[in-house]
Amino acid sequence: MGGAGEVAGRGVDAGRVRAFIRRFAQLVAEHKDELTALDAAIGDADHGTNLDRGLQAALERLPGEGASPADLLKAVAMALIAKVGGASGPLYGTAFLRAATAAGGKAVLEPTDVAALFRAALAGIQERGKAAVGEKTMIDALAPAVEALEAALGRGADLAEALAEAARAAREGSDRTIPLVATKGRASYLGERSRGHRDPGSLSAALMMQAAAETLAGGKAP
Amino acid sequence: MGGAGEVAGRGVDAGRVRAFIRRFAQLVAEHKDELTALDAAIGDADHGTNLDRGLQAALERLPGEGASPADLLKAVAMALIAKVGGASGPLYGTAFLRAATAAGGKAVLEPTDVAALFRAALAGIQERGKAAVGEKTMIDALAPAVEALEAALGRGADLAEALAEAARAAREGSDRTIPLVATKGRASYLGERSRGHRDPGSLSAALMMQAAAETLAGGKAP
Amino acid sequence: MKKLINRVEAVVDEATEGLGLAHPDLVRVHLEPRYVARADAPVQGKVALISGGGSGHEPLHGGYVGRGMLDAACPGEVFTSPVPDQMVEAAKAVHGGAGVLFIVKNYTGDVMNFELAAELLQAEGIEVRSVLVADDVAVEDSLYTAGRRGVGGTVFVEKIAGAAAEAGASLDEVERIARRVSENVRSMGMALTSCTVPAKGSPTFELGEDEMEIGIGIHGEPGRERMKLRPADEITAMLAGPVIDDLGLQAGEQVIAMVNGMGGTPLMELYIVYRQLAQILKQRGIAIVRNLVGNYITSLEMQGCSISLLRADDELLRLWDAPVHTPALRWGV
Amino acid sequence: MKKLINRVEAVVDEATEGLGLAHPDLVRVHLEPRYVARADAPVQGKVALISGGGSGHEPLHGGYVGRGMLDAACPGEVFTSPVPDQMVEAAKAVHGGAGVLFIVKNYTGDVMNFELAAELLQAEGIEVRSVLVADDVAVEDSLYTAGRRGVGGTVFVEKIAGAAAEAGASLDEVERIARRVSENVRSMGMALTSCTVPAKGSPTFELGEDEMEIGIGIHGEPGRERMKLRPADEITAMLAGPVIDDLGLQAGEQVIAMVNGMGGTPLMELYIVYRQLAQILKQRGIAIVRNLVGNYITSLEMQGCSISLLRADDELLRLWDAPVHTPALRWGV
Ligand SMILES: Nc1ncnc2c1ncn2[C@@H]1O[C@H](COP(=O)(O)OP(=O)(O)O)[C@@H](O)[C@H]1O
Ligand SMILES: Nc1ncnc2c1ncn2[C@@H]1O[C@H](COP(=O)(O)OP(=O)(O)O)[C@@H](O)[C@H]1O
Ligand SMILES: [Mg+2]
Ligand SMILES: [Mg+2]
Ligand SMILES: [Mg+2]
Ligand SMILES: [Mg+2]
Repeated sequence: MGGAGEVAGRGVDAGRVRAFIRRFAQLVAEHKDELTALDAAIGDADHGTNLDRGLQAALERLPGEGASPADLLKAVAMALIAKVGGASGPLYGTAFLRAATAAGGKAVLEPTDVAALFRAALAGIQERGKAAVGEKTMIDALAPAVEALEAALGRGADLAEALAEAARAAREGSDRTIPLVATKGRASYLGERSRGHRDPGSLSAALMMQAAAETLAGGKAP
Repeated sequence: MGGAGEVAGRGVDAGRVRAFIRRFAQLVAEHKDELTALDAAIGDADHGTNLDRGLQAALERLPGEGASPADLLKAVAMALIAKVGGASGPLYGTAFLRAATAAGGKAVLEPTDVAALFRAALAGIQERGKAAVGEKTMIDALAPAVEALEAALGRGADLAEALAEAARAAREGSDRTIPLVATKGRASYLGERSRGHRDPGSLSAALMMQAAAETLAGGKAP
Repeated sequence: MKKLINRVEAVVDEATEGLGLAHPDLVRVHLEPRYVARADAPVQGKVALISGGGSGHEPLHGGYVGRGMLDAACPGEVFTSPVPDQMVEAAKAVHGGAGVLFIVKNYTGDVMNFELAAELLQAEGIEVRSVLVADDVAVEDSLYTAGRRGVGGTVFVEKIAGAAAEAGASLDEVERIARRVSENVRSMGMALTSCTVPAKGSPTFELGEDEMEIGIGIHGEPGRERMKLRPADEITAMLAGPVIDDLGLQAGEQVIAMVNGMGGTPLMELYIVYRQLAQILKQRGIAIVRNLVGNYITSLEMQGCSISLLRADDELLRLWDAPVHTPALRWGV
Repeated sequence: MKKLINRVEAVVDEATEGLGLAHPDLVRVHLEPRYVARADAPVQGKVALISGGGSGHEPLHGGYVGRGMLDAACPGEVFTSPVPDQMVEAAKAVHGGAGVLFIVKNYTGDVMNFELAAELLQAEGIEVRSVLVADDVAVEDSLYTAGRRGVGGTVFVEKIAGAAAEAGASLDEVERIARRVSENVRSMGMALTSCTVPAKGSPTFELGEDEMEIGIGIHGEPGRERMKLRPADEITAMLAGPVIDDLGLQAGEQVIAMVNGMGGTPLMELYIVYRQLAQILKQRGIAIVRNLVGNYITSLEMQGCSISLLRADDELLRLWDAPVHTPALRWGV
């Protein structure tokens, strides 16, 4: 609302999408060691390194002036698929690819477009990874985030507010992975021993939603 | 002197030689970890284990009643050669073999026989290992011990006193290895870095002389 | 972190280059994207076998490229599955017109990346099949996991399918044989120590001086159970038991056995394990007809071992015995 | 101490038994006294090659018993040279009437024990010659030491003399060739970590997290110099330089190169070292015509590596290429 709401009124153009990508990359770089440490506890200690490598490559390959939101999202998808590897590479890669498709040829995305875009991204991850909510994966952060985003917009909130709620929901969803037993991905091999640790992918997904909240609606989220 | 001197007057029979061997084995067993730790510092961390394995085997194979001093010494030699390996196996093995030869068929050894026996042992080690005094080996303990033994007997000391002096000389000789740079054996590969550490073989040799002093002249050495 | 490396980011590239320099008669190395190909690829009319996975498991997979085994290997970053680009370019470089078989260890990341590569290659008209290796019996409730991990069994699949492909078998046939090996091999591993991913710089997990992990995979990940250290004979029994039971091996059957080191285990210790494994199998009336003892699929410098058993029959044995000439496995030539 | 062992005293016996169980087609194991003999020994009319030394260097020497290499190996306790009994009984079991050649690594203990064995065998009418391997250039002032240590060069001497003996060369001839290899091979090693002798139970030396030892031997003994950790390329140059210089290698010459792991080093790292070694030699105009990269002569679980170079000529290359079939080295068969 307030100032943020006004800026948001401008609509989500390529500049904001670019800011989103930059901020996501920045947040992952800042949390790289934390993400890797979480992965060391219940995985193979590479999630932060993997995602950071991919997002840095994405920044290098980002198309310049004149690129549409879809062009930007597709460039990220390609960089992630080509550079990350592991489980998160194809998953985030697919997410960005689906988001690009959802963005279509539009130069400016309306709030409902943004919601559709995140919904498509989530669906892509679910198709590729065949995981449902509660399996201690990034889905546990993303699914509630997408639902919160849709619900907020549905009840008339502006994009800034809706994305802020989505980011909060993602973070809470990530928190809820802590007591879970993993049944997908590498952490599932630990069985009961995976309990008590945050899923690293859920944290990176929460960071992605945080980046969205801070950039897509314009200025800093409330 | 005193009581010890009187007991020594009996001459060195097979019983005393047996006691000497037992005591040597016992001292090495007690100092096994210390010998190995010294060898870890400038060698390969096996001197205590090696010698202990050999002397325990010697105890098992010691011939029974009726064996002469030479028989006993030869049994030790064979056990050491067959069980120790490394540098100290052939060296101590040769020493005991030469001592056995020096003992000849005698049932009782006079003090001068004992001196000749240790002189022969030393010569055997020097021939086999081609080391001289000052190269930071067991020779640095044994050579002064044999000299002290001969000198003491030469000036009329009894065997107990002479062996006690020999044991002291061995211990001091071992002490003097500490500042030396090794030029024989494994420690020589360390060059200057071998300085400041006691040579493990010089300590086992000093233990051998201690065992001799405590047993060959009868009761406990003074 | 103590490693013989230069820059953390260059580890896999430089090691791969080293492999190429050491074995120019056997393999050719390509760096962007990264793959190791048979020196004489493409072999016209031959099914091309391609595998790959995270690095840090050497000699797997690059060490198994060559005559009678793989046509190409795609090394990912350390413990991170390779990216589709690598498999796509490798396949284009080595396929000989008779189709491509992917040998994929069953990890979510590997499966998805190979899947993407297969889709891309199919779109270009190259026929691709995939065989999953999922032999780790330490993963018990495969319903509640991403399925069993692919571990030591991979070496058997690559060797035996490689021999079939070398002999000119069709894609159908090579796939059938690879599947048969995959279905008849089981493994289980343990660790005495953890290992350090270069990019992370510290051990993935910490183990007490008197502890071990039973049921580890090959990515330095913690195992299923941590317990007090036991004598080698007991550990061998703990690993061999579940493998034998899961395979349902009966008296009178034959196996090829592998005692594999995790990278930092002295060979001496592996032979102590093999000794006990031989005794256990003998007691059960199961004959070891061939064996491997050494470092075949590792986890960097981890100390520990794994045991793999393949139920053998005449067909598999004949293919096992066929000549192989790769950097890491060689016989008959 | 974390090791896959049962009782400390049984380590060498059990590992040797394991070797025998894994390779009954190649070797036969005898335990009292302990030696590993070729399964088909004695080979009548063939010079018998016997080596031995402390255990903990596996695959050396037991892994090199077989066709085209050793007739017998005598494993001592860990890092402790074997006793004369072992060589005497091994020689009696494997000599084929054409004499025995002892291949002895130059350590005081080994030299003396083999010497005693030779004396005992000569007394029984078996002709014995000995060749010393003393290739470690880290030992600089051999005047002030027990002479250079025998390290990686041993593998070359055993392979090449083994090929000569297999081809039916006389004792004189096999001795000549073994000496020629010994004179033309040099090595140098380094350690990132120490190792633990089972009987001692704790590491032989301690190294700081940022330190390494340059100029180590193969017995977990401290090296000549301790320094701060450096990148692999610099370490490679530090090892290769003295080896090249001491051999006096000139542009245009050919070498067989070995990058050897000390037992706990990931293969990946050895290939990173090989990569740089190849570059250094190329710059100097020296051609690597054959190579070995892997664990060939180790120090238990030590992390580190050694580099060995053998000046090669047609005769040595021909013998190097001759078929060999042992548990650890196999080609041409
Ligand atoms: N099937 C799946 N569906 C959705 N997310 C998954 C799945 N498998 C794994 N993940 C996510 O991927 C993350 C791990 O990514 P990363 O460490 O980069 O890959 P890898 O597990 O291959 O090392 C996990 O924390 C989890 O959130
Ligand atoms: N040439 C030699 N002459 C005399 N003593 C020697 C010689 N070489 C080594 N030694 C002695 O042997 C001791 C080491 O014995 P040990 O550790 O059992 O054998 P190794 O050095 O083969 O491991 C040294 O401390 C030294 O006293
Ligand atoms: Mg991971
Ligand atoms: Mg020693
Ligand atoms: Mg990974
Ligand atoms: Mg020793």
